[in-house]
Amino acid sequence: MLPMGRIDVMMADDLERAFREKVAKKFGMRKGSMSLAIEEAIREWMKSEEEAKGPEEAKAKPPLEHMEEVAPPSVDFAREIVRASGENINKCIQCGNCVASCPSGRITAYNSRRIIRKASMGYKEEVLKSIDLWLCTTCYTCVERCPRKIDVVNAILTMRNMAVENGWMLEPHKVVSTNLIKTGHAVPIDQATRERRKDLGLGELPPTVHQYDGALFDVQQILKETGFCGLIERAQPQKAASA
Amino acid sequence: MGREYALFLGCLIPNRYPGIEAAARKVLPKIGIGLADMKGASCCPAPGVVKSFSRPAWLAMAARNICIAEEMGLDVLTFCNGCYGTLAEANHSLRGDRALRDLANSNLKEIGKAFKGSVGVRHLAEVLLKEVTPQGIERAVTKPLGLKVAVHYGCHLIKPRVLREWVGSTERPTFLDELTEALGAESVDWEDKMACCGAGGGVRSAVLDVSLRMLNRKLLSAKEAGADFILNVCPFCHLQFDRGQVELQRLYNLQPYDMPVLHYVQALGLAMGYGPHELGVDMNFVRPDRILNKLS
Amino acid sequence: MVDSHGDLKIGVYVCHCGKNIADVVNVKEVADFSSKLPGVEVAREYLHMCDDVGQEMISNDIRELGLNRVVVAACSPKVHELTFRETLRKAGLNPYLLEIANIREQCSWVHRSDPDGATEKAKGLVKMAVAKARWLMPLETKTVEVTRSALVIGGGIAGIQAALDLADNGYQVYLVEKSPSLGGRMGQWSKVFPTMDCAACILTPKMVSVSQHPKIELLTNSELIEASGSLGNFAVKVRRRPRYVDEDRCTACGICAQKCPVRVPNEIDFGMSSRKAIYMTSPNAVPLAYSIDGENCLYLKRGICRVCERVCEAKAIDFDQKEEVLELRVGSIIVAIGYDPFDPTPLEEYGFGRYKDVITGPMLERMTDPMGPTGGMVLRPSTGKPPRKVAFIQCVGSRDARFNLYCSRVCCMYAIKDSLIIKEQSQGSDVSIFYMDVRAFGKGYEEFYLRSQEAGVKFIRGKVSSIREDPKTHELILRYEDTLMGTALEDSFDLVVLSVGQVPRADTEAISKILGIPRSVDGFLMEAHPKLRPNDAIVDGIYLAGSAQYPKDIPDAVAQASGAAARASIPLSKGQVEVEPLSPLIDEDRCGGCGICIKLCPYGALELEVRGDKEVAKVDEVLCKGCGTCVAACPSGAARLRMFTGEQILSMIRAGAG
Amino acid sequence: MMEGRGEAWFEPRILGFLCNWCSYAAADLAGMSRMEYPPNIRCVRVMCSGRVEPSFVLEALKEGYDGVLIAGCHPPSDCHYQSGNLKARRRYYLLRKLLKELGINPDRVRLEWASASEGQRFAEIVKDFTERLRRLGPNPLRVDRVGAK
Repeated sequence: MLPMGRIDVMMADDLERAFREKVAKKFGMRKGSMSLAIEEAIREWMKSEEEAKGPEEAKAKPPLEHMEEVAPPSVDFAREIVRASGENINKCIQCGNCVASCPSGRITAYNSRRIIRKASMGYKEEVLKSIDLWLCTTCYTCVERCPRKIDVVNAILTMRNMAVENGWMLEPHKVVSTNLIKTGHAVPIDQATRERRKDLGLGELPPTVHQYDGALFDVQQILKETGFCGLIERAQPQKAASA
Repeated sequence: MGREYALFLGCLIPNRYPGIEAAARKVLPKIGIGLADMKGASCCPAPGVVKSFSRPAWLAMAARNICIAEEMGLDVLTFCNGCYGTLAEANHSLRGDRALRDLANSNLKEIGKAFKGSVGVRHLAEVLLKEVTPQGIERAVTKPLGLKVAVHYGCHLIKPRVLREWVGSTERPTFLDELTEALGAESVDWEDKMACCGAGGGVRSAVLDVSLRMLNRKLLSAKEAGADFILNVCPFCHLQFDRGQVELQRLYNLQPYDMPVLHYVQALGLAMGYGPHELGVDMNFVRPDRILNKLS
Repeated sequence: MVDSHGDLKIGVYVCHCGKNIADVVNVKEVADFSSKLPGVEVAREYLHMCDDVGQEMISNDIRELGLNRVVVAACSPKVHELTFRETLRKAGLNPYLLEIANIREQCSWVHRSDPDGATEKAKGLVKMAVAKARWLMPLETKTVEVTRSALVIGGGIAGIQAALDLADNGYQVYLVEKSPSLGGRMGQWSKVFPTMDCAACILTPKMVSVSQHPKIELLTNSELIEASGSLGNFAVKVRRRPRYVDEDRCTACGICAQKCPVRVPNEIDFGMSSRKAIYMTSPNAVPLAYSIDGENCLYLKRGICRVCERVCEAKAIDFDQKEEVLELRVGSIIVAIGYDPFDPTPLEEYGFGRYKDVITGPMLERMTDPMGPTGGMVLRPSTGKPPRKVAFIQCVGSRDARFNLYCSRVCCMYAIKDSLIIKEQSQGSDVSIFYMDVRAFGKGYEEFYLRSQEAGVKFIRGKVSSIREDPKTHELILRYEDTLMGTALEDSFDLVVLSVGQVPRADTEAISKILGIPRSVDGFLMEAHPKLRPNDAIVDGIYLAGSAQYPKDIPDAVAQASGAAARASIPLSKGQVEVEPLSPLIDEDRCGGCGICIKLCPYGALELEVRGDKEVAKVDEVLCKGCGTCVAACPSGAARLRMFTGEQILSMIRAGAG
Repeated sequence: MMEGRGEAWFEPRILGFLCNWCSYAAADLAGMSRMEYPPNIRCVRVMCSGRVEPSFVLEALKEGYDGVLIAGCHPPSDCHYQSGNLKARRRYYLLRKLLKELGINPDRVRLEWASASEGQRFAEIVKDFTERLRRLGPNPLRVDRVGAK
């Protein structure tokens, strides 16, 4: 069918002249050359507008995957996960039950099935560096429903351990961990709560490590002993981008 | 009558929602649950974060906490799902796996402790269900609530199924509804009842917007079901429901849900005639006025 | 004693079994070691002892070297013991002078990562076998006359086929069926894949053939309660529950059912319809006669009513019928007890039982039957109207480690068939099949799959994670991931069909206990060998047919039934079977007549008999099954189990220790 | 006097009595399924666990085996001969008492059930028994064999 759209435009004379010359050079002095070129110009413009749009709209589009950027698979990666977690992820039949059960996957592009797949195929960096690894809320719904009885959460936690070991950790997590090392509580007391405790007739500090310095020392001892302190120190905090 | 437990507080109850602690200390002894403080206990440690970073550290810290209860000769009682998840699993692994136990004990040796495996770990919901029983709670209630309640179980209370035989069904559990109805309240059916609140697994701390979007669905669904408040048995879910409403409003410019949030011990306190202030109910971000007005 | 050490000539034959043994065990070393054992005349190793060359090697040595004992170190005696006994017999040596050392199943296959350990163990096993061989005695098998009749348990398509084949071969067959009619599961289905012919049209003629066959005695309302004996001569007891209707008089006019006041859920329709307490399972029932269900009949339960008796013009109602126990003697037994559909209630995430419009495949099957609860129309149970959008969920209870790990093999095809039926009934309907893998393995099956794709049935690769019902519209909302698109989705349907698989029938365990035939891990009856003896149960003389062994579709069930019938007819046509000399010998001089053995024997095969001035134990060789419990308990050592004597076992113990 | 814990690493030698119908079939199935277990066991096939005389076990211990496994069909009713397994069980308990009196650790003798479909279970039993015997140390009736391997 012949295109029927029509736009009449007024424009600066010099632009018109330069444009006509360019068109003649490229398409020849035939009928329809101008339309062809103008249409192309409009399309280009539309595309650039599209790309310049806000992040909200851009997010709706699936991310482009550039396979050439993916590091080559490592045969040891899956084996290491199986060893460390005791969870044989190679049993996965890729049914997608976990994804459909996932509260996180319901609102983001997070896809546990794909993580398991990539892991068992050995794409170590892609898995361990991905923000996706940190979108699991450990709700265990997928674990209860998996037809292969794979403890997906256990596998993911193992991969998270491996990520942190490689120094890949999200910034807010480093903060929580530092709190823990300093105070023995992942969420230590704050001034407002001290006041509320008094108001409620509770002691200003709870009878936890907050009250007992010796106990706090013990906890710190354990965190040192198990290598936790060093681990957190070494970790390069990654900015927690939104998913 | 009654039985004493080693009270494990964790972080959020004493350090953010002391009302839950106050309510528990007032209410539980009245229904036969004695509480003894676990002096010097620490973070459980949190299953979503610490266990995600280093399993050995997670296990050793949990072992230390359990050791405190072992020294007291009492079973651990917690009313935080996260603490329950951590301590129950750690206790089970340490009891069953010699290599893990040896590893944890080698870490504990420095501080003069050793895991023996002599105590159990119980969640308050289990104790209420099995020892106090819904009938027992009904007897203790003096002011039946008469409200519509959206009951939220929370994931780590019921899943994974292993180690939690007492739970029964993980898809459609009923025990917390029974315990809630024993307060003279009506447990409403809500579409997203069994969904995760969105806080766990370190998601809330790292990717707040994702966490809040999960929460939003739950709040919407509770509102649609006509619930007067959301009831939980976990301070982390509690925090997510309570503070999350304010954050949602701020981040996404949403109309306030104005959905009050109560931990079971607080709701139990109200039903037993305690005042909202002594239970810390008014210390939430979301004002409880809506339910208090209905109650009076 | 037979151990005539002086002139013992033992031949030891170590098998490579291709690479199965030789890859792990150093067979040469084992053979060298064997050749130095006392009494060993020759020791050889060879690629496949069981092939012609290998057997020839053994017979030659027997003839030329005068061997009088043979030890074969190879696979399990369960595989080739009979083969090598035959080799011995043909070479003129008593077949019981053979001992097998199991160096494959119990050595090379289980110690692959420890070749040295495996080689040491193989040497030990051979040494033990040689030690036992020294004490072997020549034994004679006894031949026993066979009862030339067979028992077939189960009147479904497999049982029907097996019974007809045996009867056509000329043998008397007793066909035992628990329900009042033949037909089984196939009798419940409407159309069958991939041909889409009506099940009744092809099944009914076979049912009628059974009832008219002069060689088949059909026992409906009956079940097996006891069995004893062995290959060639089984004695079984069958309990026949009363039908309370005289089969010969009943004209199947149906007036009784019209008048019967008791309505109960109809199990044939999985409770989707009701039936009366006097009923026929189908208008095609065989025998074509009504039957009274004693559990629900008012007269039988409470002594009132008898309406059926009053209205029956043929005077066929007979409340005086009593339960009877029939004792039958048969030469072989075929077990064709079939399967049950998986009950999806435990998959709470699918809400079966809670949501009316979530049904199972077999329930849908009943709907498509013109004689079924909806007259052949697929309807939403909640509204009684045709569905517009239907989802099939595959692998419900199958390929799911939480329930049954195995694939049920029929669900893909029946879902495809039903999807086509729905498409035919309502052109505009939207049908989706949620699958993990489509398994269309049979003849014409892939073509059938293609047909449904062409008809517009949507195949979505993803396991549905949960179903919830919209409280207002009662639509069912499915959550799933389309794994081929990688997207988590929600969609609503007005009918959801759970493609449930096959599970062992509820009474499988009971039958397995009565017959002494084991079950596999999946609960189905176990075959003697998964590849080479798929029709045989582990006990000789008992054969398996149909889904009692493993999920099967109709062609496979029929093929296996014919196979089982062929297997079962072997002893019947031979007319005689050899009985292994398993029973104990009693040394009458030693026997003190204490009678301990008599109390222990589970078969009552021992009794005291007067011999001169004392009593001694005597064995009834027909009743004895050779367990040896009496031998183990005999305080005077008078009882000796011919193939497992104390000397034999003790010599093995000592040989293995050194 | 009861024996003490073995110090030196050693490979225990185990004698197994397997009934033809269940446990021998289980052992064969373990092979067909290519499961692995340590090669420390040598098995003797008998028709029924009820055939095993206590004197066989005593003889085995005297001959220097470090442990004896008797395996039959699951009680109560899996036995191919109806109740041979129950008789084996009765004898086993008496035998344990006797061993205790003789100063031999009764844990050197083990009674287990494995059905024809439980290849995995059979492999686990052998693994576990080997491990336990390794911890228990060599049979004191034949200590001279310690470290022979």
